[in-house]
Amino acid sequence: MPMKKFINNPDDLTPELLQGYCAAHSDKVKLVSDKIVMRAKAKDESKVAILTIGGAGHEPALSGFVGDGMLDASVVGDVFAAPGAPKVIEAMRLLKRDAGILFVVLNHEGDVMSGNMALEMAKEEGINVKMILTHEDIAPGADVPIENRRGLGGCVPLFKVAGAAAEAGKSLDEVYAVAEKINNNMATLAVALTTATHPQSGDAIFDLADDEMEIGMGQHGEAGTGSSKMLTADETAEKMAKQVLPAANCVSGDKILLMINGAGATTLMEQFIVYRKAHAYAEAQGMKVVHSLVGEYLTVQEMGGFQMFAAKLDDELEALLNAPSNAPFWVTQ
Amino acid sequence: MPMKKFINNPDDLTPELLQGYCAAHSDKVKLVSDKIVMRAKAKDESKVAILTIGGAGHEPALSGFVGDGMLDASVVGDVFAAPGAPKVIEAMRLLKRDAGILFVVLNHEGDVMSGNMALEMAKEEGINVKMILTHEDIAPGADVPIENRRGLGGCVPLFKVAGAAAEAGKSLDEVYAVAEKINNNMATLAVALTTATHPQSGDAIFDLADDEMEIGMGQHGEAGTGSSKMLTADETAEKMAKQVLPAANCVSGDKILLMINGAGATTLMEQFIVYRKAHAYAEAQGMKVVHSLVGEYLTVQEMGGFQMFAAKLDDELEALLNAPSNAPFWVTQ
Amino acid sequence: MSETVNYDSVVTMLTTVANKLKDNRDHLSQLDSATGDGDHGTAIAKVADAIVATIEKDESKELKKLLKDIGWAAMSTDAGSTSPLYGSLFMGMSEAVPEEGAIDCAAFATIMESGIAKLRKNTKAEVGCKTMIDTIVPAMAAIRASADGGKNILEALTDGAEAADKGAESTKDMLATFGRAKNIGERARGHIDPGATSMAILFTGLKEGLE
Amino acid sequence: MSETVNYDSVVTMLTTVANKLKDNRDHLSQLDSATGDGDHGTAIAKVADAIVATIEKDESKELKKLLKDIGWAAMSTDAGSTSPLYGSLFMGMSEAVPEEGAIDCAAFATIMESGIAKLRKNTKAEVGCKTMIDTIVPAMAAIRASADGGKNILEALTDGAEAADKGAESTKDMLATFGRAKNIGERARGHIDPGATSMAILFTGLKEGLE
Ligand SMILES: Nc1ncnc2c1ncn2[C@@H]1O[C@H](COP(=O)(O)OP(=O)(O)O)[C@@H](O)[C@H]1O
Ligand SMILES: Nc1ncnc2c1ncn2[C@@H]1O[C@H](COP(=O)(O)OP(=O)(O)O)[C@@H](O)[C@H]1O
Ligand SMILES: [Mg+2]
Ligand SMILES: [Mg+2]
Ligand SMILES: [Mg+2]
Ligand SMILES: [Mg+2]
Repeated sequence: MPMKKFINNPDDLTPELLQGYCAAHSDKVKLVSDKIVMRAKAKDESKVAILTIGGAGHEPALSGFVGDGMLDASVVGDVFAAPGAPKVIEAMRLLKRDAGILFVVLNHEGDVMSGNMALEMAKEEGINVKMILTHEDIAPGADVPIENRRGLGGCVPLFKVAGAAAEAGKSLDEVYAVAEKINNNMATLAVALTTATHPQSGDAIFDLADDEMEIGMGQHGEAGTGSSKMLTADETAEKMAKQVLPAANCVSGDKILLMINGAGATTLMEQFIVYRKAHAYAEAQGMKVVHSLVGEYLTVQEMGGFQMFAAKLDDELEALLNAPSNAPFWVTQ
Repeated sequence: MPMKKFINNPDDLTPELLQGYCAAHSDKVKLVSDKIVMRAKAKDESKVAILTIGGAGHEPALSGFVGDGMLDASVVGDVFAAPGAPKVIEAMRLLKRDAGILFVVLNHEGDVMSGNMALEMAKEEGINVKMILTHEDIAPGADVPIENRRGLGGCVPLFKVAGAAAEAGKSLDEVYAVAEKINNNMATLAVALTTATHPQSGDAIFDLADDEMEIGMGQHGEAGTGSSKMLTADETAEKMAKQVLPAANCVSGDKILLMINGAGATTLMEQFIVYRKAHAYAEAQGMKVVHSLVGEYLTVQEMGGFQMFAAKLDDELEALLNAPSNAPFWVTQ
Repeated sequence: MSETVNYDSVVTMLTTVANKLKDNRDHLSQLDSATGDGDHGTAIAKVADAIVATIEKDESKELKKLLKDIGWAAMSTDAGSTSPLYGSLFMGMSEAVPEEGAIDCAAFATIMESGIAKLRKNTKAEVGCKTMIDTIVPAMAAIRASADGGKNILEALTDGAEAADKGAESTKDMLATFGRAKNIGERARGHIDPGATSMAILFTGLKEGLE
Repeated sequence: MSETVNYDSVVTMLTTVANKLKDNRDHLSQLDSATGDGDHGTAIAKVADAIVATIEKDESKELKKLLKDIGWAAMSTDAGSTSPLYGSLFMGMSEAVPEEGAIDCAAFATIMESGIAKLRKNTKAEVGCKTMIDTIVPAMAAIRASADGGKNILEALTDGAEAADKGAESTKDMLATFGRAKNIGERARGHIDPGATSMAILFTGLKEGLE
């Protein structure tokens, strides 16, 4: 039985994806050395570069956010797999500049290992790189050590904030500081409803009973905090918002960013229905939602589910989120 | 067994969706009289207004394209159902202006009937409206009478072109002419792989065997030209491009728009893999792809599949596609 | 007692129609699943609810206004092709309600004809296209013939309902050239058209409401 | 004949390792399905292919360069945690290959220790964390003890492979604190760790390749 996906040879998924993506957006991005997606027109070398790495299979993340005002490059691994350190150091060499490179890594062990090895090589070669790790998943609890909290969709607004600060000519330390500010005040919780097919193996990436959902599901089907009976959209939204908002340090009077990130098969209709309740809940707590993101930013193939993300903002972060950007999947005028 | 969707009462889907959408994008859109999505800040009355109508369930279409540079308003029906004429005439009254209204209707019988009745009432009330019908589906054959060809995702680039022309201060006749130009030089073909659940009834909207696909599938699960064994991404892309490009009058030397519109569950990864081949095929025919759209524009819930769309462009259409817009789901700097 | 109808008897007739339509909700959706998108029952139930709600809140007690309001409410139900078709039927009926005087069988036939004419402004479908037109046209012909032949309203509606049933049944072997069923070509054969069926229920309901 | 190893014998050992790893592809992915994301077999097969391809295209015939190239190729496979872990194992081994002279059992143990040290720079995992460390640490201890006790390389690897198997088996009852299996808490118990298993296969392969 063929897989119910539009694919060719499963081994060619990532190169074909990247070729298609860079052909569709050739005015904005180009493919370098097979697995590095870079801006078609490089940013001025006097400005800090922003680099990220991560496996394919989560489109539009991560390469969808390469572009003016956001990332300078992303290094892409195979489906759900970190890219190897050799490609990462290659990208660092391409971006090498006195202003330095902010290197954003999502906390998944493969990425962290490749990232650390590349970082070590970069240091030896005298490349000025500073690494920042995102780890905003609160599924294991908001208080567990950072190493045990995965990086989920929160990297996307972080790219935006860091990218805008770099574009504004800030120094590496300043860009790092602003990225750390949102990094320390953000939280994500995921929920899964239906599974997805791994596009290489053809296998379901997890199982879930017909009447169950799982809050805390990881990005590759890693089980979460346990499955439960399905709830309505409003119940789900409220249950998750109750955990996400305090974990992001959002309290009454705060300006916040609220994001519903569709996992794949969950419709935009459902996402907006969930958003409606989460928004109402946050406003009822006295928070002011000044920035909203609803749609597919970091997906898990055609999984049914979503990630709810919140960040506490201040004037600086709010302005950076609203600054112009021209990445294929995040355009701001 | 609950439906595997994040919903509340199935009867409330459309109002909750619209409330969530307008809350998330309150800087851009607002909800008027329950079912009319309008720009938050109205366009200058000296300019032609662009109005469309259509059922919910296809998000981000159609309301996702209300915003500066695109639509002035959309009137939303219930899931997969045309809005009634009373709401349509209400929207026309709200947009009434000497410059006139371009009224874009996708060729589906319910929409056409409501549209025609509203148009008749508008004429009686002295509202200056000109209707344009999109009908670019080539599933029944490229040569069948217009009445038998459905309007699919091609409305989206048409909104963009018409919206940009209106923004530029063109007259109603001029805006209509430019919209007709793309309307007469565009074609869409859809393919379905997996079904979707109707979010109100909970039923699958069609059946398809485990190893089959259906080219020509309609937007509400109306069967197409017949199912066939599954093909690879490249085979599917080439087979469809071979039909779509000539039907859009695209020949060697032409500048073209090429769009892969994901139906719902088909991943962006797959869409880019399909795009890669369609792009290569068009370029091999001597065409120049000057504008690409890949992603979810007009969906059918979580259906697996996509629409391939092409349009023959000239300098005027190309410039209008690139003109600034700020609709939530089509931002151009 | 069926020589004329007035506001009250039409209300009873329409209430009967609404109830019968709602009883057939699932059946109509099933028919639509075979050839269309499976929602005709939902659409028809919304129209039925609109009829009942409009009757309940009508304070005018004027038949002309009631029918117009039902038409507007039916059109507002956002229920695909059904809303404009059923909506214009009632709005067209309203237009022919005489300002004064009793409604006898001839006047009743004229009201129905006016409604059908307005409905048909929405579509170029003719008899044989596998739509509700296949029900409406023979049913109306039977009513008009009965009226011309001096029968009373109940007798005319009895003839009309019988012709309507036959008309609906006749769609079974047709290919569709209008409505969603046209998209499936030969596969439409063997299935009765849902809209033709709901219209037959309407004629039977009018009759039963008068009995 | 197992008193020393050279370029050719290491090539045979590594080829045996690669073949054994590929033979276990599906088994390793199944183990990973129970506690992780089901791709360890795929990852390991890529590493095995990298070993074979690097050996085939090596023209230097120098062991130091070969091991470094294998490490770099393994790291380039983009296969999750496996690429950096296996990649640094080989790169670390390369670093301890002596510029001159034969590799006896003590030198071989030092090479292995250097690889393991580099691998362990990637992770804070210790014995008991339900990872490949549970295989590596006892296997290395056995090899070093055998070398110190005057055994030859084959004997040392035989002891090492035996300890590796026990180490892999020991992960069965553990809770995971590193790797994806940590996300599933108690549900990880009862399943052997896939990385611990592939490492045990590596030690057995080294031994069998030398036999
Ligand atoms: N163009 C048309 N002319 C006449 N009747 C039509 C037409 N389109 C649809 N119908 C009738 O409407 C019925 C379908 O109604 P419904 O399912 O509510 O609408 P939709 O097709 O929008 O889902 C069809 O069975 C047919 O009788
Ligand atoms: N942090 C770590 N420290 C030690 N070993 C690890 C670590 N993370 C993963 N492993 C090992 O790698 C194995 C999983 O490899 P693989 O499935 O290829 O990687 P991934 O988890 O990225 O899919 C685990 O079984 C474990 O033995
Ligand atoms: Mg229908
Ligand atoms: Mg319908
Ligand atoms: Mg794994
Ligand atoms: Mg993996």
